[in-house]
Amino acid sequence: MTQISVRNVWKEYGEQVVLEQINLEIAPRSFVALVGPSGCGKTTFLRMLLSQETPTKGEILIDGIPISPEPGPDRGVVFQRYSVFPHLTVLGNVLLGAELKGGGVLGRLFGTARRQAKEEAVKLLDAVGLSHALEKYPAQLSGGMQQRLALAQALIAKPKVLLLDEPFGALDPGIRGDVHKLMRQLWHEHPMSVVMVTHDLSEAFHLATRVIAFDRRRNLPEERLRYGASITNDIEVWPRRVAGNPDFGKEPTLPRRDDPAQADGHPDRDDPADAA
Amino acid sequence: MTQISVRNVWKEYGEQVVLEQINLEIAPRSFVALVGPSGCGKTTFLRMLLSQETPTKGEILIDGIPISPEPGPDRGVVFQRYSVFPHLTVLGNVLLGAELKGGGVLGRLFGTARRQAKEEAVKLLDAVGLSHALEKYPAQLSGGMQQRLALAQALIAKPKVLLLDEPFGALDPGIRGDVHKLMRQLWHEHPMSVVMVTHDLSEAFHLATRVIAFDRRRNLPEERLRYGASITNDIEVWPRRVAGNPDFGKEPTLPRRDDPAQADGHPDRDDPADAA
Amino acid sequence: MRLINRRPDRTSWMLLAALPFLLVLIAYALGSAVRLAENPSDKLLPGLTSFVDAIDRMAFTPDKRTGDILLWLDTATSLARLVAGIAIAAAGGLLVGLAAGLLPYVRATLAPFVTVASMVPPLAVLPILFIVVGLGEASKITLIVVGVLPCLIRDLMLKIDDLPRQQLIKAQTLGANSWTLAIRVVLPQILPRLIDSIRLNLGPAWLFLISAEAIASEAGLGYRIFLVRRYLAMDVILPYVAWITLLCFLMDLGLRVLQRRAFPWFEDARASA
Amino acid sequence: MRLINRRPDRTSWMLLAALPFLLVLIAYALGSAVRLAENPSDKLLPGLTSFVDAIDRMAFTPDKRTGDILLWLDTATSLARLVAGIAIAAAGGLLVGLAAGLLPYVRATLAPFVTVASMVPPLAVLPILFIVVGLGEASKITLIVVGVLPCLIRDLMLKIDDLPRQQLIKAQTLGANSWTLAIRVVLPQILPRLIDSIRLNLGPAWLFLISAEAIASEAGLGYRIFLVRRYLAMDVILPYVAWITLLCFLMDLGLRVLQRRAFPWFEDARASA
Amino acid sequence: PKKEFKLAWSIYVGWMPWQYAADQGIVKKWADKYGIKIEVVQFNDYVESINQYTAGAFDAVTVTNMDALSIPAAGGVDTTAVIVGDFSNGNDAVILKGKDKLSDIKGQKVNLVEFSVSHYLLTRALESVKMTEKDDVTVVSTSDADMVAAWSTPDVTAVVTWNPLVAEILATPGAKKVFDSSQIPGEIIDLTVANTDVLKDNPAFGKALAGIWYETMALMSADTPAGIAARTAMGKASGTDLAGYEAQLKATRMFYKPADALAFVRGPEPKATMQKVAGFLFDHGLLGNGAPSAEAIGIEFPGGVIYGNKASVKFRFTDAYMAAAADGKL
Ligand SMILES: Nc1ncnc2c1ncn2[C@@H]1O[C@H](COP(=O)(O)OP(=O)(O)OP(=O)(O)O)[C@@H](O)[C@H]1O
Ligand SMILES: Nc1ncnc2c1ncn2[C@@H]1O[C@H](COP(=O)(O)OP(=O)(O)OP(=O)(O)O)[C@@H](O)[C@H]1O
Ligand SMILES: [Mg+2]
Ligand SMILES: [Mg+2]
Repeated sequence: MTQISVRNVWKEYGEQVVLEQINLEIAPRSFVALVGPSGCGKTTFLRMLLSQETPTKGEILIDGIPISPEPGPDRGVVFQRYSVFPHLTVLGNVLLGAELKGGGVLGRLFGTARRQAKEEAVKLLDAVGLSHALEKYPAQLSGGMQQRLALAQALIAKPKVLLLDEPFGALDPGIRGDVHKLMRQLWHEHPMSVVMVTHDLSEAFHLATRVIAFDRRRNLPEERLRYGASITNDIEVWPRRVAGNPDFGKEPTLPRRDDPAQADGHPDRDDPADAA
Repeated sequence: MTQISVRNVWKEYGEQVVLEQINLEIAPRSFVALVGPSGCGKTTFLRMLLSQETPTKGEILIDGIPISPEPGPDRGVVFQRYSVFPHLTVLGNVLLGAELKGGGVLGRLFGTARRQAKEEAVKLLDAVGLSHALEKYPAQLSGGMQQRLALAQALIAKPKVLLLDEPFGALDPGIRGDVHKLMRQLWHEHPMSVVMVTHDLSEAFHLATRVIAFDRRRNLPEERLRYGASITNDIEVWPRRVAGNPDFGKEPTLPRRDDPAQADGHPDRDDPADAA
Repeated sequence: MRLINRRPDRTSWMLLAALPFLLVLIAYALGSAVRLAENPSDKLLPGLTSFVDAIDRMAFTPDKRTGDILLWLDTATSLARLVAGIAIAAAGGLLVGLAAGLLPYVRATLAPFVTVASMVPPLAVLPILFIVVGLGEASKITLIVVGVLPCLIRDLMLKIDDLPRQQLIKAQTLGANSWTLAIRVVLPQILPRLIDSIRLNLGPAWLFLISAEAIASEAGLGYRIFLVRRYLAMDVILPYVAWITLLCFLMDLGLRVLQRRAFPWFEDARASA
Repeated sequence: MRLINRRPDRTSWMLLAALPFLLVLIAYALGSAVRLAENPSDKLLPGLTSFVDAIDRMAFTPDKRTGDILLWLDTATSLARLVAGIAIAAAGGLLVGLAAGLLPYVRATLAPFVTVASMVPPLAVLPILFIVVGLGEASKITLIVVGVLPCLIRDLMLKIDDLPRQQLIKAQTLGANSWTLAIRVVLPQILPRLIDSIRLNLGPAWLFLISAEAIASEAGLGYRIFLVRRYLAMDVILPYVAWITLLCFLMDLGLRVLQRRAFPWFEDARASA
Repeated sequence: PKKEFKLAWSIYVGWMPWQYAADQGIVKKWADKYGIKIEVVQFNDYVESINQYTAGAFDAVTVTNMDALSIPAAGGVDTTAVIVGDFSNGNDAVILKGKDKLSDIKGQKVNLVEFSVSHYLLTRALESVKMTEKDDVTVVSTSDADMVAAWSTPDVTAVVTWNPLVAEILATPGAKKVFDSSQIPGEIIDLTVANTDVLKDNPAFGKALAGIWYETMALMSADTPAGIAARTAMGKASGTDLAGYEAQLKATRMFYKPADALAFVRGPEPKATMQKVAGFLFDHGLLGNGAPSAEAIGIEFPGGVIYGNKASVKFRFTDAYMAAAADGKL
């Protein structure tokens, strides 16, 4: 059930030590938020989980097996930008996952297989609130809609691990609230672990089961190259959130100061399609 | 002392009514925040104040005189992006205002005039916390630093009105906090009125003396084209903030949920220059 | 108001746009009148009637010897060569560009060679070309291909580099292998950009075609221009030049329309990038 | 691992990069050997010794008649023409492009004309060109200018359009008038982009130069190639072609270095845009 | 009056002396003598040199008799042949691949520079074996610069061209010369022509040209080291060497002495030739649009004989300057 083990991982770029001695066990069905100052190596760490980079030392295992040396469908990803394909419609973007998996040399499905995949895609798009925009292209969507699409697209491949690199950083605070709600719901519904990088502590505590902070322990200018960041905080969120148990993970009780101005009456306020 | 009067202004694009019947008196030294749902015409309104667009009906006066039909040095501006010049260093960007004003045909200053302008520019850059990066180019700065630079650049021209269009929307929440503080301080120190568009209600209340909300009063799909947005709320912020009286406008007492994770110990955490 | 903020209205716009064309026409008319006054059978800047004559002769009267209407024959011949050349170059450029843009091994092998090849002046190695492909249609088409292909490959390689790396990663996490990634993710995004590259290379393609036709040919727009140059028949050359310009313009327009129609997503995506 | 993720190491990379050049050399050597076996005085694909001879003759032995070393004379002549042509085109392109890109009135006047002009094949109107500017150096330089200038103007106009509108507004709020905005804000940002445009137009510029030299000239790389082409002296032509390719490559490299040195801010700014 | 004159010349065996004369200061010497300036400009492209002359950019040009009629004369530029330099005596040839009879040309594609003297030579050759261009061959226009390369390709089996290309082609295996200009002697004449009006106003220009020419002729025809040096230089400038250049000279009937040229131009050949040439040009539509007949353009010969339209004489052979040279009256 997708245990991720990070064992004594170091990452260096030439002279510069970016991460040092990272040891981490991520339990199945966790939702880990990764926070830390800019440049401390959060993205680098996520890239290693994705096999976009290899650790200089140490190893990363999923369920006890070293991860494959290249990205694969076991690990899904949503980046801050550029996660969806501009040449495919909303539906096409989500279908792509199914087509690449089952579509053979052409990477396309036909007939029944396609119909089935389409049904599934539409269901997912419905879940992320995009069922009314199936035939639109990403450039016609707002930023929030694009990130929701990217989520649906990643989920159709049924990854064991979903990696998110500041997925909501570019969104307006109001819209961000909507997407947070959605994100929590998806995590409850899909059997996966989530690792999310964020700059926003409140987001981290709002969503995750566990918040991990990276930072450099030695930070004098002359030591910057020689010492990388490592884990400085590892906080279990309380009250505990349990995957598949949305009751415990509900809205925080305090109203958030950065909630949208006119949240009600504009269910889709970031939706340029409506305005057109 | 820069009274802005907006008299019965309408703006239409072809068929579409964007803004209707905007009437507004902005007192000298105000800090007005403009909020409202996406697409309601906030940017359009700001553009009219800037003379980048002309009202379809109505007129805009500054101190009783209709505004000039094109942008000019009486009104400064900071956009969300692209406000600074990539080919000039930090110092060059701020000097530019002085050079364009006093530099004659060449748009350059020499000798004493230049030295004086430089002194002034350095002082301003010091105020926005960029004095250590005078010779860097904007592309070498983080987003937060670029916006601070844009502020300094706008201020050197001593505008009567400073217009801001979501100037901090692209910044990370942590960095945003720093820039808010700076913004308030600048407003206190410079004799100008500020009109700022934002999506973020908390930002609006955090900074402004007056928050104005735009929205469409009639919003049925079939009415969308025929009815534009107008002012739906006009709130005086309490406790009153008074320009030049920073005591009243201090930090809010509640800690903000979206404050930076490691605010202390990282005075310039968005500063890639330090990391290099 | 500052000059940069002053805009002409629709009427002024059209008048202004027509102005330089008018000036050129007037300059020509004056020059022509002066020369014709001196020598009524001057050939360099013929008068209007000569043009009408020549156009009538080339475009509407069948040739005495062959029965062909020369302008149409030339146009059809040249266009066939041009289209064939560009089509082959585009197909080849797409194939090689895609392979070299995506596969590091192919790129290592081809990138330096293509860079060098794109700088060889193709006209200078014509003799070798003749030996390899003969003197017939093939040689003209090949010259276009040789001249345009390396530029297309280079262009496409750069354009594949410009695709956000994240897309390639994302596609792999969705289960793409190298091949499906190429055909489902990269190819469809590169096609509209290929059209841009082709548009840029239309000018050079015409140049190569005209040069090739000047060297050995029996018909074609370039052939006719160089043939009648032998008796300084500017009354034929200038309408031919205008005609080539028009064709070039129409092809460019056609490609633009094709790009908009076939890739409706592209314009928005480019604007929002 | 997927092919797209497999990268050659440094050694393989160099071997692979050398491969196509080697293949071309081998193909040439084979072809040459076969032809020379059939006809020892074959001129099309000469053997190595012929090249050495020819290079020695052209590049190291002073001409008896004039005392010049032909290759250097040709190179100096051609480069002077090319540089003059490109410099004039660049200056003109900058001037007109800047005016047309910034001032709506100028744009309305020039944009359609420049678009049409950029599609006229300049080779076809050579005779008129020669009459207008005479036959001296001016004609070769003019052909380059005529061929390259419209493209440069179009390019620069588009590139000025690509500058964020906000910058122009911002500059006006800082007190710029049309002129200071042009020289302090737009010009410095357009210069590095001009270098890109020039690099793109180097190939066509060489083509025009070679064509012009083929028609009327007494020295120059294109002249020499056309002079000896009648004798099919590939032993001279091929080294000349290689030399031109090298020059072209070096100019391209030089422009790239110039861009990096003179506009240190540009690379970063482009990457972050 | 005009003091500065321009002569355009292009690279061909019979015109190389112009370059040499310019390099050696002979041009300047004679120009100074007549108090004028003469600029000698080299063209790589023969047709362009004639076009420039026709357009008025030059006062004189080196040209063949046929092109003088079809380009400047047909373009309304009254042109006078100041110097008759030589005629082609084998320099132009019909060459077949693997066949050695002219009649084998039937049905073949023939590569040549269309509308040039090669084209004329082909017509004359075909006449000699009772064939016609229209029925028996297909002409493929091929640029002279690439003729040798074209010949090396398998699909080119017949070419008509001139030297040095002929020599190059004949040096390849399988090339057979089946007809050459020595079989129509005196029909392809290489001239230095000048604008008639310019000459009329400035006879000194014509005299200077003749003076330059015959001094150079004397120099290059001599069997002295100076003569060899001259021929070597001319060979080099035309892209070959002394041997190559002398081989080309052998196929050229040079009129080294003005008297030889006079004898030729005063004889009956020019008139007969021009009649044939005009016919050829008319057949191919090269005498200008709407020329009613081959006689649309008048051609004047020494002694005032005129062929064709007397009202529109545009091409003149004159003996005046060569006679002056022969008589030492320059
Ligand atoms: N490919 C690379 N080559 C060299 N150095 C790199 C590379 N990628 C990242 N780095 C360096 O590694 C360090 C960590 O970068 P990383 O992007 O992981 O930080 P981050 O925590 O994600 O920062 P941010 O919050 O700004 O996204 C930085 O100092 C960066 O300069
Ligand atoms: N140049 C234009 N031409 C036509 N319509 C325009 C133009 N500029 C803006 N609009 C329309 O005017 C409306 C208001 O746009 P505006 O950019 O002012 O909204 P906004 O309130 O700033 O939105 P956001 O919060 O997304 O920035 C939108 O419906 C937009 O489509
Ligand atoms: Mg990061
Ligand atoms: Mg806006």
